[in-house]
Parts: sequence; structure tokens; C-alpha cells
Amino acid sequence: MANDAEIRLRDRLSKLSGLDLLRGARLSGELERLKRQLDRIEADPTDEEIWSKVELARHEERPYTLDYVERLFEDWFELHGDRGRGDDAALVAGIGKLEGRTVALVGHQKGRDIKERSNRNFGMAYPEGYRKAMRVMEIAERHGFPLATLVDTPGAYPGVAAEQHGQGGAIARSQAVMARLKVPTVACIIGEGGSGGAVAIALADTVLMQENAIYSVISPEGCAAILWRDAGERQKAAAAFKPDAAHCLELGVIDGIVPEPVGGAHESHDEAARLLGAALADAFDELENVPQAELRARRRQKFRAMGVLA
Amino acid sequence: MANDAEIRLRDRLSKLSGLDLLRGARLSGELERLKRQLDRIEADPTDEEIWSKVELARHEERPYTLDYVERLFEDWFELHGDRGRGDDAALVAGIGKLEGRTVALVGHQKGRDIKERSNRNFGMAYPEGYRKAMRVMEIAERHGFPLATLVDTPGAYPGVAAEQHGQGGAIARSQAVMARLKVPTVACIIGEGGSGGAVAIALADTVLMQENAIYSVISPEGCAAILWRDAGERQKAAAAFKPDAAHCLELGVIDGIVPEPVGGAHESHDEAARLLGAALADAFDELENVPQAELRARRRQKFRAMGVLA
Amino acid sequence: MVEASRIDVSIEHKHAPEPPPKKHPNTCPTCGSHFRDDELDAALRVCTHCGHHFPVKARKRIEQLADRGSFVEEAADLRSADPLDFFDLRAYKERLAEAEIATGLGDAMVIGSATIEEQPCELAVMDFSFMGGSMGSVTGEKFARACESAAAAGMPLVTISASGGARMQEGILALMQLPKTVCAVEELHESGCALLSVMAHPTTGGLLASFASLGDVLLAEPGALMSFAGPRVVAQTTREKLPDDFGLAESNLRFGHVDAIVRRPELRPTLARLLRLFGES
Amino acid sequence: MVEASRIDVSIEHKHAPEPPPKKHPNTCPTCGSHFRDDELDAALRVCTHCGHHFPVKARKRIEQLADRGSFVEEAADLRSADPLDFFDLRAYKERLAEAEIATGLGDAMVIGSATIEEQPCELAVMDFSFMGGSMGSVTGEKFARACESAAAAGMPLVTISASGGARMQEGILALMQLPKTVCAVEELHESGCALLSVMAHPTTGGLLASFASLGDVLLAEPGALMSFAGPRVVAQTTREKLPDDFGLAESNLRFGHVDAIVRRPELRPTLARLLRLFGES
Ligand SMILES: [Zn+2]
Ligand SMILES: [Zn+2]
Repeated sequence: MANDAEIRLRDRLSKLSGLDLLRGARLSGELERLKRQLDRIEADPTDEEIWSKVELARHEERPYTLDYVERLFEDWFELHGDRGRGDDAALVAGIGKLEGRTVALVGHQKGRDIKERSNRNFGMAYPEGYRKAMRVMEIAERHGFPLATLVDTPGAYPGVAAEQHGQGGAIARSQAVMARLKVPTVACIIGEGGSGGAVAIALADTVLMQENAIYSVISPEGCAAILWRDAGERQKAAAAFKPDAAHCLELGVIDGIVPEPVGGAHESHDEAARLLGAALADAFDELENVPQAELRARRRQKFRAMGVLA
Repeated sequence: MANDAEIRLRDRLSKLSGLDLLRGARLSGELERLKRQLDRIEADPTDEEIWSKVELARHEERPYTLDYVERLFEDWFELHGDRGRGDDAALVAGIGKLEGRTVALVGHQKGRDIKERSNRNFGMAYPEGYRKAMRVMEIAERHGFPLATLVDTPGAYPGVAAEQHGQGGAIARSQAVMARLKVPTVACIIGEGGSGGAVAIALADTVLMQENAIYSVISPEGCAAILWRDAGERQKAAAAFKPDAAHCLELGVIDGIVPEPVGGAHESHDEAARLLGAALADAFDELENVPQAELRARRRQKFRAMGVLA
Repeated sequence: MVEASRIDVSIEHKHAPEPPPKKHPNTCPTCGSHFRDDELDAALRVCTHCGHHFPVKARKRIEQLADRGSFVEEAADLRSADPLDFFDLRAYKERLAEAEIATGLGDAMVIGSATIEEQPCELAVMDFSFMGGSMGSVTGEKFARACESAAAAGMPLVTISASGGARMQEGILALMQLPKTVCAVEELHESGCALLSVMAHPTTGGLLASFASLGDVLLAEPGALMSFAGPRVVAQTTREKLPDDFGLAESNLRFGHVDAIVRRPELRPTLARLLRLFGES
Repeated sequence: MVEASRIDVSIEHKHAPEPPPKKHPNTCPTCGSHFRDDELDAALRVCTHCGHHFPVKARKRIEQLADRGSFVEEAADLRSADPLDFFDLRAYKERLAEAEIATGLGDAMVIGSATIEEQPCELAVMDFSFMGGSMGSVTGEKFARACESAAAAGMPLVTISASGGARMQEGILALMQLPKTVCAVEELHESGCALLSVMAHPTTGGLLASFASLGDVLLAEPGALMSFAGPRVVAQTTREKLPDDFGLAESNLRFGHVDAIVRRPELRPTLARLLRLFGES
């Protein structure tokens, strides 16, 4: 398995080396980063390393979507409401200029203090949140704005009203809208990429993960509670289903890893933002070179190919 | 004014006479009908005649959408729900075969007895109803089904929850969806065509009115209450704003009048359905001859031209 | 009397906004402060004591928003006809003539091109003082022309709504301005241009049910009534006490129907920002 | 213990449906009636006393729906790999082998072409008895191939879902079956073909959050649980008593999430009718 990942990365490295559209400084940074990723994959992460990623992904000082927006976007304008029922603060959306380009952005948003956490529902969106996301995706499509999504949620909210308002259908339809878009799309998992609530906004041309983010079908605790019948076995569960970025890259689920400041993104929001911004801009630069007619077909083919058969 | 209408009708008569796609029996019926319409317009309806139309349009034995569906559609399948909040019984939607063609249908639905009237909210839809309509319009678009709409509402429901759920926006967006459709669309006012709640589903390629239907910017009572400061002056109001089919045809707001059985549609639901079915099928036959690329542009041009300037 | 279910379902009404008790128009209906005209104008017609937003007439609004001297009016010569020969307690023709004399406007909307902080755009601004800002054939036509001008120049259209709804005196043709303006927005959007819709007090009835709701971005002024049916009609129909903030911009924000409430002093910079974002079509 | 906000947000769970108290599988959990296998089969596995819908295995379902002898299976040879070398209390490989022996199926979905009342269609039928009908790489792949077969033949795809959600043992690759199947539906729709989605008990988690919700028409069997999060998870998170019909088909109909609830005896004629309507693509 590591061999496939190695081949993918080496392939990407060689492509990058020969590419002159990437700007000088960033290109060398990119090369450096990919080489580091390669080293890391060659040395398979230990169970402890995986668990430390889970903790970093959930670190309470970790930058959230709006921390990045504030640092990366000029002329940011937040858009509110689903035009039907409400405005879900667990998912923010808006438009702004990213390196001179008008970009639409959709991202989960956790709260920093107790009051905001509750207001943001710990980043767990209701269907209303996903409907706001779809609405803003359609604005992006109409005006040809590239779409960036930032994923950071323990999962879509599991509540009575959320079910009554159609949580499952909203997540399905949000993915369907992303599968239909003709504009370039880049998703980045910036913290917790929890299950359906995450993938709802992650059906993108390029899917990135920050170095210490996690992306998983279920939370380690949920998995432990079900498969081990003991939520305390969460470290064992995490080790078993490997939600870390290196493994997601290996499995072909993501297209690249965005480096974080030493010690994790919470150590310097500014530096984390700089690195994320560069990765997003590079990804959009690359996608700009794909003929528009091919973009969507490629995106669908990429997801069509996911999975491993015997 | 009557001259313009005469010219339009004569023009239509001469076109029809030379048309061999219309089936024999129906063609002569059509000619007969248009000649009767012409006679009627030449004799401008009196205030009493207008008021009797209002009463017939509201007659409690008048056939409603599902009475027509039952008589005209084979393999009818009703579709339910807006996929977000609820299923509004004041507006029904579904698909079925109309003379062998799969057609999507959206229509207001009033109730016949007290219980059903309340359940159907007197044909006054919530935003949820219009969202169901839009959903079914999109199914029609996806599969290339022509869309028929039957309009029969005193107006969209004016309630607190309806406002909170976005009544105005839903009506605007439902029209926008109809302006965007690439499939042929035919609307028919079959009873009361009350204001925004009516036009929400009436932005169609061909707009028909039954002989005794009314179509208006406000109810006669509402108009009287505001302009005469006395709701009792409703006959005066109706005479002033002329909601009857002949005047709507004159003003270029509708494209044709569908005859009713003598005495009104309530006298024979079967005969009323036969006449409506023939008119819908004819309208779709005609629209089938319009090149697909032109259809939408023509529809928009038609509405673009509505209004009278000094 | 007729049954409630008949009267109250009508959506168009001139009296949607509870009119402030008829004090002097420069007396704040919220806090009672009184202002001279020049004071109020200098404050963009916002009460300097309590923040109440006074109505703004179309030409004054354009002055507040557009770069000085940049506005070039279009279609100023359009006038309403009277297709129904409408006569209620007075003739429609008379009402029109009177409104023109009182406001100096040809109808309830002024359109033209302008720049805002140097960003080019088309403007379509409504005036509530012309027959309650009601939308008839002229308003619909002007709106459609504004869409066409914007599309031709490849620039966004900014609308400022202030209207009680469709103009009853034009009957069914007034209702047809809903689909007409909706079609115009669709054409504008297909040309790649944006619609930025600002809702001032009041934006009700046929306005909310047509172009005003179809903006790529929906902004509202604080305290603006934005409802399809007016509070009076809703109260009559449902026989319930309405919530205190029924239909207000603030309630609409909470229920997800607008993107932002923008205080008037921030309106020009906010529109400029949106024009920078949407401008390169 | 970990915080509730951590545990309970997970959406995938095997135990979503409250399992009927473990009586004999032919004993009705609602009214206690007991049936012989052949009796139950003759009644389409619906309790003849109270109408309870018993689970139906994939091959039995195909027998109930397809014209006799019309079903031609596809991709029967696909088997799951074990990309994570997953081992909880037991090895995933072992669970797979056991499920195959117990059910005679290669995975939780059977696909193939068939006719229903002579209307051609592609079928994709899930089997809850294969690891709780969980969706892993094989189910996702089979679904995608079913979409492709339908598109190639220009006929609708009929799916019958019965699943607890994504298969945890395949980790993130199981989650990726959501976007994978969504993309497959988009391609199917673009080819002009319809998706008719029938939700049997249970259709939860990743199934409801992907292809099962994207049908042109959504049908549900009476009493089927259709929820994104299972009742247990929701109860734990919200610490509220759940409504009696939480997540059931009947509640979903009321809230606008399905088009119709169809009793099993009417399922075949209903699908035939829909195939006549959607069939000529
Ligand atoms: Zn004041
Ligand atoms: Zn039973």
C-alpha cells in the first residue's frame, strides 16, 4: 500500500518540479512539503502519533474557518440564511477576494468561548446549514467564482429537529450540488472531518487536509462504543481506522497535505493561515489549467474510483 | 382596445383554420370557441357579467385540480413534500400521462367538504407548497416532461408562519424556476387566480383561462376595502379592475380562453375536463413545434412585453 | 360583510407599513426628536438620537450612494397609461398627475448608470412617495430596462426597494410586472451580471414576491418591513396577535431571508465592496 | 467516559433500528403472530394480522418485484478487500467470510437488469442481513455499476435500500462511498435516466445521506426507519424523549421527505407505473 502512495507522491513531485507556473518561493515550499510528506509516509505513523493528531485536530486553540477568512480574504462579505427557515451559525458562507480572485467560501465554524460554542453548536450543522451552503454554491456557479470549502465538524447535528428538517437528504443534496458545479472547487479539512457532515461540503476537485486534521467515517469514540462496546477504547479505534492525513493520502482519499506550523496550527494562526492560503491558491492555479468542460467529469471520475476491491 | 383584441383573435382564427395538425373534431370546436370568444369581446361584458364570473369562479361545486387529474391523467402519481419542512396540501403536484405523454402537473387544490377545506387551507399555499412545486418543476426539467399548472387560489396564505418561512421569496423563486425551464409549459387558471400566489405557478409559455375563471392583482373584496374603504363595494371593484377572461385576453395577459359547459364548469365535471384536456393537449402540440432553443427566449419576451405605457 | 377568507387573502395593499402617526415628517416616530431638513440630510436621514431610519426619496438616495455627478438617468420620460380607465373614489389619471406634481417623478422608480466608490453599476431606486412605491407598467418596464443596461455594460444592478406592492389601479397588468421583472432578472443573470438588492422600508407584496427577493445578495435597512402580506391583513386573517417584530428586517435575518442588515451610513461602502466582488463579470 | 458532544455526533451505527426483541424471525414483533416460512413468503413477508412488514432479503425482494426469470445479475463476483487490515473484537476479513456463508451473498447489495410488469429497469437491492446492509467499497462500486448499466440501456434504476449506514471497517473509504454514489446518480441523471428509490427498514446514516435520498421519486415501506442519526444517538445527544414516530417513514412523509409510503403488495404495481412514466428516456 505504501508503495502506491509513494508512487503517487513521487509522481506529483516530478510533475511539480517541471512546472513553471507555480511561483518560485511557493514552488520550493511545495517541493519541500511533499518531500516531508513522503518521508512521513515511508515511516508509517504509530498509534500514538495518530491519537496525537486527533487531539491536535480538536485542540481548542486551533484556528477555525473565520480565523482563516480574516487572514486570507480581502473584501470578505458573509452571506446569511437558507431562504427557508433560518441561519445556521455552525456553517458560515460568503465571498471575498483570495489573492485578487473572487472566491466563494463555505466552512464549518466552531465557537471559541462557551457562549459562542453553543451558538455555533460545536460546528455541528443542521440541514439549514447545508441549505445555506448549497445556496452559496449556486451563487458561485452563476458568477463563475471558484469555491473553497473548509471542513471542521465532529459531524452533522444528531437532533430531533435536524432529522425532521431532513438532515440526511440535505447532506446528500449538498454533495449532489458539488458534483454538478462547473467552477473549480477545493476542499480542505482543517480540523475534524466527521462523517457525512464533513463530506457534505467536500466533494471537490482538489481535497486537501491539514497535517494534523482528521477525516473519518465515524468519531473514534463512536466507533469504539459500537465495535468495542466501550467508548474508552477510542485510541484503539482511531488506530484501527486511521483518520490521519497521511493515511487518507495513501488511500487516495485526499490530494495533498497542507503543512502546519511546528507543534500544530494553534501555535500560530498567522503562519497556519499563510500555509493554507498558499495551498488554496496553488490548487486554484492548477485547476485553472483544466479545460472547463473536463473539470466536472474529472471530479466525478476521481470519486467514482474511490474504494478498494479484492 | 377591443380592436386590438379583435385583431389578435381574428389572427388566431385564420391561423387555426389553416392548421392541419389539429385533429378534426377539436379544430372545429376550437374555431367555434374562438368565434364565440370574438362575439363576446365585441360585446364588452357588463359589470353584472363580470360579477357573475367571480361567483362562478368561486362556485363550491366547481371542479378542482384533482377532479381534472382524475379524468385526464393515466398512471397519475402524486408527489409529496418539499424535502425541507412539510407537505402542503393546498398545492398538489405529480406526474401522469396526458394523451400518452408523460406530463408533470402542479396545481392549487381546494377542499370540497369542511374538513378537506381546512386541510387544504382553502387552496392558499404556504411557501412549502411553492417549494414542492419547484421541486417537481425540476424533475420535469431533468426528464424533459412538459409542465402543466392549474391555478386556483384566492392567494398565497397570509399568516405569521408563512411569512417566517419566506412566502414572498418562495413566490419569486417559483417564478424564476419557471422562467428558467427548457421544457414546454402551459398554465390554466381554472378558478380564482389570486395575485402573487397565482402567478407563482403561471409564468408559462401558454397561459389559458377557463371561461368563468378570474385572474387578478387583488381580490375584489380586498380592492374594495382599500380603494373604496368598504369591502361591500366588491362588485364595483371587480367591474373596475376586470378580472374576467375576456379582459385578460384583451390585455394580452393570457393566450386563450378554455370553454366551459353551459352554465359553468360545475354543471359537468366530465365535460369541463374534456374541454380542458383538449385545450392542454392542443397547447402542448403547438409548443412541440417551437424549436427547444427558442422556447424559453419566447416565454421571457412574452412577459417582458407585458404592460401598457403612455 | 364578506367572509374573512375572502378579504384577507389579498396581498397587495397600500397601507402595509403602519404609517407613523402623522407628525411632521422630520419628527422621529421612535424617539420624538425633531430635525431640520439639512440636519436630517447630513445624517443621511437617520435619527442621530435613536438610529431610526427615515424614508429616503429616490433622488436623495442616489445622491447618498452614487459618486458625485456620476449618475446618468435613463428612461425618465416613461409615463403610465390607464389601460383600465380606472376610477375608484378618484380617477387613476388624476392620482398619477398629482403624484408627479408632488414628487417631480414620472413614476415610482428612477433608473440610470452611476459609479459607487468608482465601481460602475446600474441603479434602480424606488420612491415610496410616488403612490406608495407601487409597481405598475412603468416601474416594471424601467426595471427591465435597468437589467438590460446593466447586462449591456457588463456591470451589476443595484436596486433599492420601497414599495407597498403592485399598483391596483393597473389591475392584472400590475400583477404581470411580477413575472416580467423575474424574467428580466433571469436574463441579467444569464449575461453574468449580479443583482444586489437593498430593501428599504417597506418592501412588501409584489416587490418581495418578485425581483427584490432574487438578488445575489439581499440587504435590508434596519427596521424595514419585509413581508408578503401586510401585518394588518395577517392579523385579520389569523386573528392572532402578531410577534412584535413581525415581518421586520431583523426577523427576516433570523429566519434566513436576508444576508445582512446594513445601517445607512454603511450602505455605500458595503455596496462598493460587493461591486468589487461581483464587478468583473 | 468521554463528553457527550464527542460520542454522539457520529452518525454511523449498526444498531440504528431498535432490533425487535430476539424472538423467532417469523414471529411478528408487533402482534406476536407466528408464521411458517412459506406462509410469510406467500404474504410477501407482511404480517397478515397487523400489516407489519418483515425484512426481505435481496434475492427474495427481486423475486417479489421482477417478472419471473427476467433478472440477470451483474457484478456478482465483487468482494471487499480489507484496506485497513481492520481488527476490532474480530477481524473484518472474518466477518466478511461469515456474512458470505450466512447469506450466500458477496456483499450487501445485489444488482442486475430485470423487467417489472414488462417495463425494463436496472435493480440495486440491499440486504440488511449482510453486515447490517452496511455500505463499503463493494456496495458503492455495485451501485455505480448499476447506474452505468441503466444509463447504457437508457432505463430507470430502481433501488431498494436497507442499511445501517457506512461500513466502519473500511474507515474513510466507506465514507467515500457517499460522494461516489452521489456522482454516479448525477451521471445517471445526465444520461436522462430516472432513479426510483425505495427505502425499506432501515435506511439510515450514509445511505440516507447519499443515493437513497436522490431519487426522482422516493418511496418508503410502512414503519421503515429513515433517519440520518439513529434514535439511540439522538436520545443520548439531546437527552430528550424522542417522538414516538421518530425517524419513521410516516414522520418523514409528514415532514415532506418522501413522496409516498407504499405497502409491499402495492410496491410492484407502483414501480411498474413509475417505470411507465419515467421509462422512455
Ligand atoms: Zn429617533
Ligand atoms: Zn403482526
